[in-house]
Amino acid sequence: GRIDDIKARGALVCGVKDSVVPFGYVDQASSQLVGFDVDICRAIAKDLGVELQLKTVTSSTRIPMVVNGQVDIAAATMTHKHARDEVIDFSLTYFMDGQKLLVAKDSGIKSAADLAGKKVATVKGSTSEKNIKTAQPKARVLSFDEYPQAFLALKQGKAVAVTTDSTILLGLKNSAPEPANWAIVGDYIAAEPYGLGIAENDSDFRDFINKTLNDLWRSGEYQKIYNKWFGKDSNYYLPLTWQMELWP
Amino acid sequence: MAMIEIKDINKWYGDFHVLKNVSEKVEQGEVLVICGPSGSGKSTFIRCINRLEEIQKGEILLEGHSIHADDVNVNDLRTEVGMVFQQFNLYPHLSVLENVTLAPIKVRKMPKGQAEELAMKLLERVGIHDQASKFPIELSGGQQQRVAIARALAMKPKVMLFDEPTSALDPEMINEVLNAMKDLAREGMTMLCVTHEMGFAREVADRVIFMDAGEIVEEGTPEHFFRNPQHERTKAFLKEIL
Amino acid sequence: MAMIEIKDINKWYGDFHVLKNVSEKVEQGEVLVICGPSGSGKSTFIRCINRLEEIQKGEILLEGHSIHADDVNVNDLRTEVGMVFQQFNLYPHLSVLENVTLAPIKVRKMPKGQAEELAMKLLERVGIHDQASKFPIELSGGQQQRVAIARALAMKPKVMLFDEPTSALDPEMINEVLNAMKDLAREGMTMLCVTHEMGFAREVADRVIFMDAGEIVEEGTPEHFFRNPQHERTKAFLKEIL
Amino acid sequence: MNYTFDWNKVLSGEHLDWIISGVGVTLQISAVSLVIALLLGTTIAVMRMTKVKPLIWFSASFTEFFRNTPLLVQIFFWYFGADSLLPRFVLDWLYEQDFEFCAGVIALSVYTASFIAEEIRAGVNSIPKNQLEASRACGLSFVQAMRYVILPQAFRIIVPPMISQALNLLKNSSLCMTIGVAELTYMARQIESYTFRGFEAFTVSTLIYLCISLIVSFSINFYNKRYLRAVSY
Amino acid sequence: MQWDIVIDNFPYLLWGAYPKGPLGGLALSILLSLGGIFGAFWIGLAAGLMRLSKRWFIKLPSVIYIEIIRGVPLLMLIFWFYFLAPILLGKTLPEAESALVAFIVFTGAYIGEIVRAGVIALPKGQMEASRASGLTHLQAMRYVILPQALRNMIPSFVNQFVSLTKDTSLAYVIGVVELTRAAVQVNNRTLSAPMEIYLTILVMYFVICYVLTALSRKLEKKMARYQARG
Ligand SMILES: Nc1ncnc2c1ncn2[C@@H]1O[C@H](COP(=O)(O)OP(=O)(O)OP(=O)(O)O)[C@@H](O)[C@H]1O
Ligand SMILES: Nc1ncnc2c1ncn2[C@@H]1O[C@H](COP(=O)(O)OP(=O)(O)OP(=O)(O)O)[C@@H](O)[C@H]1O
Ligand SMILES: [Mg+2]
Ligand SMILES: [Mg+2]
Repeated sequence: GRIDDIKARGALVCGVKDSVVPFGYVDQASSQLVGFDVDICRAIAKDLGVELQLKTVTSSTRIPMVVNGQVDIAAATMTHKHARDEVIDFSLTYFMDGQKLLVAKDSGIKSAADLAGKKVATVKGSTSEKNIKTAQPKARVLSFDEYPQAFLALKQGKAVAVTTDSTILLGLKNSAPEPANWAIVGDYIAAEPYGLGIAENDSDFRDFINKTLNDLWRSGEYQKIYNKWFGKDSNYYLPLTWQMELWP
Repeated sequence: MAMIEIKDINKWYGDFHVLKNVSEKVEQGEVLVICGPSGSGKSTFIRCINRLEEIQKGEILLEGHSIHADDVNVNDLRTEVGMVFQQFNLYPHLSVLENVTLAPIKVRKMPKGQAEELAMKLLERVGIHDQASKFPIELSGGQQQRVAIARALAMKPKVMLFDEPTSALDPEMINEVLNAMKDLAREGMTMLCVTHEMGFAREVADRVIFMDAGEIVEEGTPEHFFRNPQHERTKAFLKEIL
Repeated sequence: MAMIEIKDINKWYGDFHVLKNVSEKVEQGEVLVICGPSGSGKSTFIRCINRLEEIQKGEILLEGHSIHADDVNVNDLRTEVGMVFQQFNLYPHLSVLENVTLAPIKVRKMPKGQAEELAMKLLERVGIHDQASKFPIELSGGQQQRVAIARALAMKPKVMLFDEPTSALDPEMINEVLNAMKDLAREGMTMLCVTHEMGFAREVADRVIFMDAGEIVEEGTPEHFFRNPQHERTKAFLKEIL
Repeated sequence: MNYTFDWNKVLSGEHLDWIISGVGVTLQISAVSLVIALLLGTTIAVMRMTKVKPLIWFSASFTEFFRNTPLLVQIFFWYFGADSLLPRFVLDWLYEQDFEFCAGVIALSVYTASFIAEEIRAGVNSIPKNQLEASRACGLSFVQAMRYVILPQAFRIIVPPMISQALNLLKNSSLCMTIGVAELTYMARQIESYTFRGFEAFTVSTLIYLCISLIVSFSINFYNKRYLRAVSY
Repeated sequence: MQWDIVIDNFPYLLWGAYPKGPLGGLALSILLSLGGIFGAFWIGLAAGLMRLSKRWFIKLPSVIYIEIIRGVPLLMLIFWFYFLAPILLGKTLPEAESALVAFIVFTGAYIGEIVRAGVIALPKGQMEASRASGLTHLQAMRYVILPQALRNMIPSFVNQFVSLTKDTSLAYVIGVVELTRAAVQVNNRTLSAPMEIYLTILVMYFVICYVLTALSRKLEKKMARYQARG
């Protein structure tokens, strides 16, 4: 199985994003990939007793890369969807989020209902792209390769809103020079439980990952990582309001 | 009054002195053959006469009028002086007939029908009226050169310049072009002709001049020139060529 | 036994019949000049002899052996039959010496030193051993053509073919090439030579043949050929060319 | 290979519609860009052939810069970078329109124009100088010689390279997917991310590009054989 | 204008995270294009010569290869090699290598055409003269035709190298951190100076490509002197 492959090669190859603050991005000071997803991967690698090797993925490359085995795990803000279950397997939900809108504070947009006839930016191959089309069929959806590009389009006035998971929106908002000018609005358009993506038909590997996640949660290690990125002192404060599914 | 009078002309390419104090007079109806080794300035010399090259010193008169005067339109001048090149230079995208009629229609504003009639007459004169609708590429070299002659004649020039009109031709085709030129000479056209065809020179030239290194070295009637050349360089040249 | 015997050969380009029942015998040491109007098949004829062109009917024998036999290696055949082209076709990326030694080294597997010695001897024979280290582009046309002759001789061929070797040359250079060819003829080389240089033909040819439209129209000694041509077409041609 | 093909997913229903609309957008953006590139390229080429120093300098820098930088970066530059170059009200107006499409058209046409300008210049330069001399010697003026002798010949020489430029343009239009223009490649990726049927989606779109290209290049060959006959020296 | 962002990140644009992480940025772009042109040369040489063959079973594969590749956008090819080749090969390639393979295969087709055109452009007399002196077809190719043809092709090769250098930017789509992606990453992190960042890398690409283009023009002029005529 995959675990043997990983041990043989001495490294766990994880696909993470390189421009989604704070899940995975390039730290300016060190030029290294860092983020919440990166730390989760590091914990799994540690459990396996191997090195961690990171690869950059985007929303549209992460599934093919898992299928083709270019990465062992995709930890890339990926929502667990049934359609995706057809081609890859998912771990337990390791992060819970929901889709919202990021708009300019004074835009007057409160929810998806206000988006009729307007342009909304998001990224290719994401669940947000599909969800917004369902929630507001009259909106024009602009899809980019990366979230920051979508946010840039919003900033430049090419779109009136960016829609995706609220944590990502939070990351975008707080990376702006004046975060106060932007607001995250609306109800959850959809729930977004994140799972780690792995290749199909390898239950040993999946069990191992799930067990690692459980252990992380139980030992309090998970909360530490969570607080590092989303705690009160971080730039992206988001209270931990959900429970990981734990096995007895 | 001479048809063409060339007074002490000088030309430089950068530092290189191509024409050195060249003077010459050509009367109406005269045929002048110019010969000389490669690079001696023959082409440059005749190209000055229709101002394809500009001179830096001296003067050229056409029927007594300076061709460098301010009021001379160079395009008008060139309609008076026809020119035939070594490489034919037909327009490959136009038919033979169109090659001949282009200038009369566009420059002389001749009606198309009339221009074509004239062209057919000229093509007949050089013996290729049956090729009028072909394209240049479909003709032999000799035929192409005859079209080029007809094209130059279509502007009814007073003088014709020929720059080695036969040297790009296969031996069998040289005569057909020379014959067309001989006819022209006999009809009284004023002609300046750079050529090494000594048979042609003997038969129709009134005078032959020999150029070397930008100067006219020797000049005379064909008999004098071939029988009794005076100058060493001329003798050496004639020995090579005959 | 004749050096070359050509028996009733025929060649077509598609529908076009280029060579029509051409037969000819060339003895060891004989010099044969071939002339005729453009397109008459002269080049095609001699190119068949080293199989640069294939024939469709008939047979060519070299020293009594068919060159079309199954056991003939065309590369070996070509080492027996040297060829000189109108356009020289020297290898521009190789020096004069390398041009001459390439085939001996690669085909005959001659050691480099020996090949160079041979090459220098041949270059001396054609009068240009002092140019051995130059590149073709640095030579005049006449010098280039003499290199081409030396290159062909380097394979020690039994027969040499020349296809208008002087027609791409300026008049001043023709003689130096013709002299090299005359030397070769006097030394007893069997030669087939397409040329319009009648002076050469008079001086060294044993026989002249005249081709037209793919046929040998007339054939004879140079005296017979120039004094007393029988055929109308030959007469017309000679009138054009002399 | 443990992959089962499912062409139906790609070649029916909504996904087929996507492919068709993708082909439409590809052809549309290519056609619009081609027209602009031809006009712009000709203008630049003419500027470069004049004797006016500033015009020559401008057109030379234009062609050199845009030929020697990647189209993808140019696309990003026009789409994301134009923001700080243009005044706000122009931008607002532009953004109201289909700005992705516009930015794609600008990038594609400027890039292609720089190549077209060079082709035109090369075409005119390839006409032997003595054609101009011969026509001037007959008394035609410079403009007449250009109009009746040089340009008609240059045009025939230029047409085949123009067609390859048009083909390059068509292929290059795929880069516009990066800024969200819903052309063929974009649609193929969208189908992939919805159905995970990448193999089928990419095969279909590859074949579509290939068909268009092959049809056009066969026409070039045909043109070459048929019309270039009369131009030869 | 926020040129300080460009200045702060300039080392990252030049060589990525190296030496603390993998090599990237401009250095990787250059490596990709060097590797690409090297590989493409051999493939192109083979394809070009095969296409000149008179035997259909040699000629046909190369015709198919060249025509298909030249009819498809490079972007498609990159996707094919990255996502789809593993399905066919059952084996995966890292992204930089897979992009490199796509570049080699893509550029090889264009070089094949250059080689073919270069050989055809030599005067027919060169082949005839060498065959007439007894060289075999292969020897004539090896010692007479190719040395001349390849030398005449150098300017075209350099032009192809310039195209390839520009095309390496497409490796961006599969996450290779070459110059374009490095710039996108910097832009995504800061989001306040897109014009400055993209202009900077435009200039960086320009400098490299322009120097090469100028070189190729010079070579072309120099070469014109040594070509066989007639
Ligand atoms: N545009 C030019 N720039 C510089 N030098 C030139 C130019 N045109 C011609 N020359 C030089 O001027 C000299 C005379 O040239 P010209 O063409 O008049 O000679 P020619 O007697 O006609 O020779 P040929 O018999 O070879 O045609 C030559 O040495 C030539 O190299
Ligand atoms: N490869 C070919 N395909 C078709 N026709 C050809 C080919 N090569 C030559 N021909 C034709 O065959 C005829 C004879 O050609 P060849 O070159 O032998 O003539 P030639 O007597 O050498 O003429 P020239 O004096 O012009 O060299 C010509 O009409 C020519 O057009
Ligand atoms: Mg001259
Ligand atoms: Mg011949």
